[in-house]
Amino acid sequence: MPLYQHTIGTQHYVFKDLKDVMAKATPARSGDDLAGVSADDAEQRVAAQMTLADLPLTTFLNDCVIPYESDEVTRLIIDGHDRDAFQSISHLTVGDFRNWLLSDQANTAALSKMAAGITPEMAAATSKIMRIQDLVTVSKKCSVVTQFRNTIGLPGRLATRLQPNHPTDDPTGIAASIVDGLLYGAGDAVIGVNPASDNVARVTQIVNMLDDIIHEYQIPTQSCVLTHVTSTLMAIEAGARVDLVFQSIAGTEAANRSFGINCQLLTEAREAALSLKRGTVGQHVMYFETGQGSALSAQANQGVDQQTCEARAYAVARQFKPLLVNTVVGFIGPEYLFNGKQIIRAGLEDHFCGKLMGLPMGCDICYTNHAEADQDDMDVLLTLLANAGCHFIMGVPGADDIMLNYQSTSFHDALYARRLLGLKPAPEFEAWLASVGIASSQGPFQLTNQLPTHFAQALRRLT
Amino acid sequence: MPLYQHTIGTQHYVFKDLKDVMAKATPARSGDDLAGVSADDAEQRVAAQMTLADLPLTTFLNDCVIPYESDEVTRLIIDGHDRDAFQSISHLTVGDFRNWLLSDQANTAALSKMAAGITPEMAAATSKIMRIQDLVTVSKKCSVVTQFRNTIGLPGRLATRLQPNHPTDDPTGIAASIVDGLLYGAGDAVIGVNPASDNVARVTQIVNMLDDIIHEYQIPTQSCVLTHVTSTLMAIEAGARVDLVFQSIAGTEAANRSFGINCQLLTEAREAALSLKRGTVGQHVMYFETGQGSALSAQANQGVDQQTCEARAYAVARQFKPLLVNTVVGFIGPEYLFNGKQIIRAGLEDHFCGKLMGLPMGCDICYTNHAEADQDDMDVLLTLLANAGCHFIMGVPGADDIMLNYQSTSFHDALYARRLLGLKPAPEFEAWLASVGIASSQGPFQLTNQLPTHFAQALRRLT
Amino acid sequence: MSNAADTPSLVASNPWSTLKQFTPARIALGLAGSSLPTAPQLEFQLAHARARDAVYHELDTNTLTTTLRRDERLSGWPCVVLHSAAADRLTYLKRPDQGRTLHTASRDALLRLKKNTARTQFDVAFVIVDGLSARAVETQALPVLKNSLERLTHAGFTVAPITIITHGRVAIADEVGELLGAKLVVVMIGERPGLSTPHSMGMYITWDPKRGLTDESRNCISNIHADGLSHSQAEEKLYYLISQAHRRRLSGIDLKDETDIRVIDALAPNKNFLVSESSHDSASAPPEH
Amino acid sequence: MSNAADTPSLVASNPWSTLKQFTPARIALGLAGSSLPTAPQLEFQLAHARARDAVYHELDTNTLTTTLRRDERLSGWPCVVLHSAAADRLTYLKRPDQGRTLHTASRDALLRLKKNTARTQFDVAFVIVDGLSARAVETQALPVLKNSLERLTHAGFTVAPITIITHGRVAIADEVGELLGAKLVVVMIGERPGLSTPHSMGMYITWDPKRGLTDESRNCISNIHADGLSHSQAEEKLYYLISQAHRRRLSGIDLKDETDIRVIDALAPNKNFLVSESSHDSASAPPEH
Ligand code: B12
Ligand code: B12
Repeated sequence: MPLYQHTIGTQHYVFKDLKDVMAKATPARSGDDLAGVSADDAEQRVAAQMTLADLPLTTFLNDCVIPYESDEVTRLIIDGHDRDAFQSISHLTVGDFRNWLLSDQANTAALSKMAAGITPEMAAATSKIMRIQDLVTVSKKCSVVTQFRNTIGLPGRLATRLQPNHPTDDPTGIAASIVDGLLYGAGDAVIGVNPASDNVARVTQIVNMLDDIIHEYQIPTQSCVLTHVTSTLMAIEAGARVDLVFQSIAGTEAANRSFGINCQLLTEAREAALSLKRGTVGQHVMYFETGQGSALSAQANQGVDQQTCEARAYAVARQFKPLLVNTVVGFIGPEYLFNGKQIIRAGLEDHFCGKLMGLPMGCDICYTNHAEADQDDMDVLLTLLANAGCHFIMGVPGADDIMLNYQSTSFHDALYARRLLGLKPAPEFEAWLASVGIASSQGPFQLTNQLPTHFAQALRRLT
Repeated sequence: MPLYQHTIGTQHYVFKDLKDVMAKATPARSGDDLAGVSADDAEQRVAAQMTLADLPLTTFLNDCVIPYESDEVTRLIIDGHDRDAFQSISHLTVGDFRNWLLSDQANTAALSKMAAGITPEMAAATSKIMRIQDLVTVSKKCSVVTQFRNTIGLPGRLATRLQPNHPTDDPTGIAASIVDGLLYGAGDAVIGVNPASDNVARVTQIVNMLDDIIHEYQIPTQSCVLTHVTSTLMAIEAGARVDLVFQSIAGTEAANRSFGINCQLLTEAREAALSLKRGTVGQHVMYFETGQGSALSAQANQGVDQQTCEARAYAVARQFKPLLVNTVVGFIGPEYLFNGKQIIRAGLEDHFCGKLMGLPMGCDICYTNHAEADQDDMDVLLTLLANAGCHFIMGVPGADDIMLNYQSTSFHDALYARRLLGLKPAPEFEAWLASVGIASSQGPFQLTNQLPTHFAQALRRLT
Repeated sequence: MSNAADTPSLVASNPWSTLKQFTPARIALGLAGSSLPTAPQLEFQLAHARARDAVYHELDTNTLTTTLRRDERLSGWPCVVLHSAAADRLTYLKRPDQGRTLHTASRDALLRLKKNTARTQFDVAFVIVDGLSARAVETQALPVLKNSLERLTHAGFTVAPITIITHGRVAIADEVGELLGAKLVVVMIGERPGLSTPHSMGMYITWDPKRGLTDESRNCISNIHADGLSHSQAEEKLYYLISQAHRRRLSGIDLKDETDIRVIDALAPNKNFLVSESSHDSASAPPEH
Repeated sequence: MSNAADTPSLVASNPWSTLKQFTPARIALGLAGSSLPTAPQLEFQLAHARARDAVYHELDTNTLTTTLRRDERLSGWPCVVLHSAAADRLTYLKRPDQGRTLHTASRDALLRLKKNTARTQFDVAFVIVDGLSARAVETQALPVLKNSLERLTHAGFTVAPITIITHGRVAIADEVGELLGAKLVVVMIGERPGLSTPHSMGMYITWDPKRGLTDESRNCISNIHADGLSHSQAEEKLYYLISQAHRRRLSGIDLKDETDIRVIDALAPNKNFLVSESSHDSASAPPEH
């Protein structure tokens, strides 16, 4: 095993192993403190970063943070590594990889070509020695385009997941939030409901209701009910009109086990969804959610820092060609990301690592009420991610998810970001918004705040 | 005196006076805690914000946070208030003023027309009920253009102050940093040296050296030596070739007294500078620096929260038609702005208030080593301010000011911001950079990293 | 809540505000330009201030046990107050590992209680835990518990003494259930407080509880509160899961809530105004399975 | 400092790096795209980690007083260690008001000292204060003090006992000066530590010190450290300001450092390579005044 060490002046720093140097190099966050893997002090952190910077990228192909034998995610990473894509950067150290990424050589085409050659650990290591401006600069150059009923990830676009949750899954309540979202121009990434219940019949009912709405209003978008993948499989068997299969995933086999999943199950689920052939412009049928801390939360981090675990989850995601990958960054709580600062940095790291690995990254820019964070922090992360070319964000009525009990981005927030940077929705969805009169058909993206005829009719049904 | 109160449910909140409700409405920061004026808890803070939101803007013309009789800044604010400019918004409450600012009615033209009608307290009050995204959205719509030897504040531009400080004011040391800055494309806002010494002869020497450089290389920019205004006056008398007069200013008469200045002195200084007629495209001859906390630091805040004090400093600045106003936001230390979060919010508030009042706002995005902040926080504030249309930032070699002992933005940081958003230097300076071959003359702003002939000659002089 | 009314000429209201009656979600908030108008913005801030308080509220175990003991239907049940290893609220937030473990003194207390109990095994144990919203369990736990105890004992299930735990996480019940010798444990726990839903309770059901289990082994019934799942709905689902778990001798991923949707919809009828009549039918009638 | 060398093909070095010899500033760092290359980026981070440590370093008053007492030229001077009202370093950072005030015990100690001193008035008092960099005064204070004492006493100035204060701000010397009955007070204080300059000392001179004064009444000599103002330059300026202040009976805004620039330039000659010979002259020769 290689020796991980660095000397600064008279001080000699030695790190136990690869995961130790990775963990100690990570910018401070509560989850790594909780796990007991973080640096002792600021100087040791820099020493670890210097050690990382000097490591050849090939290190990560020869040494694993979790053994190959005991973890299917490690096997997936190693066995799935694309040596051809890696070729052009195989001679670089982590520090020089950062230089290369920032250089003009690393343009969009070069980055796309190389994505499959990047393992999660390479991405994570590089992100650890990058500042926020580096993460933004490089992420912005990455391009990943995915399709189902519309096209997500084109430059100059920012999509939104419409998230119309309701504490009792009441169909009318859900529909009310959907109307709100659509009329605010949200919903191009997906109309995605988290069901409060895991009752399969209820799940099926919501799935079909979403499909009815999409068909009735001819909305070029896709639906998803974010239940456990096993419930979605049951629903598909029962004939539910499922567009996207959702699942939370994590970066270690053990953490995925605690989620009740493994790669085999995800393969089955993807095949089931593909067999329905419901995509019109593409067949990216998976929607994954991730977030730093989930592995540790299941006591399944195995000494690996939470950001590296997170990047490993992207290796799982990549395997299944998702339409959307969503890092739900401040979702779990302060034990993993203590405050706004940690949430902001983590969101940008996740987005960077995912993009670099070729994933269609969105971010649930969010916080809970037990974290030290507020709307200002969300505005910061939103603005930065919009600048960095994030594919999609959440659209939750008034930013307040009344079922999951946390604050995410609102429809208004998406309008802010779109207006600030002249970003537009997915092209098919943009055309629909204009055609039904929700958004103006010319000039920069702008709402009309009118009630389209079809929706006005629906409202009349209520009285 | 009006009563400042608000009822939330069964809870009745009463605030002593206008400055009390202003202070309690301010988002949390250490300086207000130190002054003992901040809200007791989060709910009281919101109650104060709700109280503020309901206040008519005219309140601030009838009630003063510091008495008219005892403070020349208050007198300047009240006596200098432009009722015509105020007319169109005179019927609004603070809450509705925020709505108006965010609305499409408040376009650039409308905002410019109204600027002289906004008092610092109106601006401060409004900022207190705004989120970061609001501050960015409105600031971006404001336009203020100023000129001396070039044009600062045009849309799509971001200027930099080249800050080549040296611990012993060594001319060669200063010149070395100037070369670095110019070749990195910095220096359009001003080439501004903080002298370590306040020796008038030394100050004069540096002033003249900067002028020599500007002439020798035909750089369309202005110079400044940031010594005390009285020293600059002495230097002018002694024949120094002064472009801009610098002074730190604060928002209360007492704080300005502790700085050894008053409005009379600033008037004299401006006249002295104007009499030199050194501007070519304009005669904005003043450069002011401000920053939250300076009034309290001089025990001269008089119960007023630090952000309101800061906005009042802009009323002083406005009187003297400055070329540049620079809020040095994280400069003093953690006793006023504790951490990155507080620095970020304060920077955006300052920028917003200044812009709203019609000032050419730049920001020294910075922190000290005793504050809880780091480069990530600076990247955040830099990115947000660049999005918000900030006029200029600092350019310090490697972000490390070796004389003032703090971290500001580097030349690289400015390149990042310019590249991220396609921003360019001031047009005259941009043309110069292209003509001497520092930046490419076509396409987006980009350095050539070549040594222009003239500079190569200078370097040869050294060997 | 705020007196601060936004002036209509500056703020565009949304023509679909009639929909507000169907959901507690913050819909149809209107627009100031593209932004949130001042009044809803400040209301949001107020809710946030309050939700943060809710997190720090300490469980009033006295009132809870007194109520429990005084209640005519509950007074028979032995109950004991325990604490997790997390000393205070702040530690609790930062150290979920401590929240998953009993304080040693509490573990001893529980072992003593067990010793003095006639039975060595129980079919079900109820564990009431403050979680992230003590107020949630203060208001939601006992009503559900009462009905549930009644139905369970009526159906012949044996129920362990009730434990009340401060500064606990879901998984702490694994240890409790193991020590009590319970075949199945039900945690009633305060979910993290939301802006509009500060007092929501969740229930987690774990078959064969023992230390070290993770969440794939549990089932969850969430969002029990005034605007959410009613006490009777919650109790209904709970009974279903408990009896199914006992029948199939498992819980978690392999156990699904398959209560008939018609039962649910009788309580919350499907009024899907968005879809016109024809398609409406196909949407509301769940496919057979 | 870092072994991490950036590969030249990826990083553009700046053709003006020869200028590095003239300034400790971080110039000619090179470019990775438009960004800072990895090696200087990590060196910056290291410097930041260290500068943060410097802030929290506590003044070693023992060594300071021992050195003072042992020094042959200083040993005659009475000296006393005092503390501000700020109990610890963190409080000190947050409460500059406490840093400006003597702890009551220290005030009493000072009064006792004063009582036991023959004189009721002094021309000059020296106050050594940790400020934001204790290491700065540990390394810079005594050399300057020594020369200064010598010159001052030689010129007939009376000098008060030396005070050493922990957790102090500049203005704390106003109180000390007042209590000691000093006509003028000189504070030697640690300036906030910079990335490249962690041990820089400043001196502040105040005529007629008394509580409540603000900075317009003082003069400042800054950046005394290895790469900055030398001890002899600092002492030179200090003597100038002290004698001028005594002559004009004031300090602050109305008192300027007007030491002849030729004195300064003898020490740091003006090599302005940027300006060609002709204009060079006009730049280096200061206008008469
Ligand atoms: C936080 C959270 C998570 C976190 C948990 C990590 C953590 N450290 O907290 C993460 C993001 C990992 C997560 C994952 C999932 N969750 Co979840 N989660 C929540 C949430 C928002 C809050 C829970 C809470 O406050 N607990 C109280 C605190 C005090 O207890 P705790 O011990 O700290 O938290 C533990 C439990 O919350 C548990 N947990 C979290 N989710 C779930 C889901 C199930 C089915 C189970 C058994 C346990 C469980 O994990 C925590 C650590 O052990 C609830 C919604 C709500 N309003 O409560 C949904 C919720 C409980 N989750 C839900 C679901 C569906 C899931 C997933 C199955 C989604 C998926 N398809 O993969 C996964 C996998 C869960 C598993 N089997 O491991 C549903 C459950 C629906 C149901 N009635 O069964 C809920 C109600 C939300 C929803 N409607 O989507 N979740
Ligand atoms: C912080 C700082 C400030 C802050 C002070 C507020 C605060 N609470 O700290 C602010 C931004 C307000 C400020 C203002 C000015 N400053 Co200043 N400041 C500094 C700085 C960067 C650090 C000082 C420090 O670490 N002090 C040590 C701590 C432990 O002591 P403290 O009690 O907390 O700080 C007090 C002193 O620093 C004092 N102070 C700060 N600046 C000045 C300047 C003078 C002339 C005096 C007498 C006192 C003084 O104010 C603080 C509160 O009382 C120094 C540079 C350096 N490397 O030291 C420049 C420095 C001391 N300032 C300088 C100058 C010129 C000014 C101004 C005169 C600029 C102007 N044209 O208006 C003003 C006005 C000062 C005044 N008379 O009130 C020069 C002094 C040059 C000289 N040899 O005389 C320095 C060396 C920097 C420079 N070269 O530009 N400053």
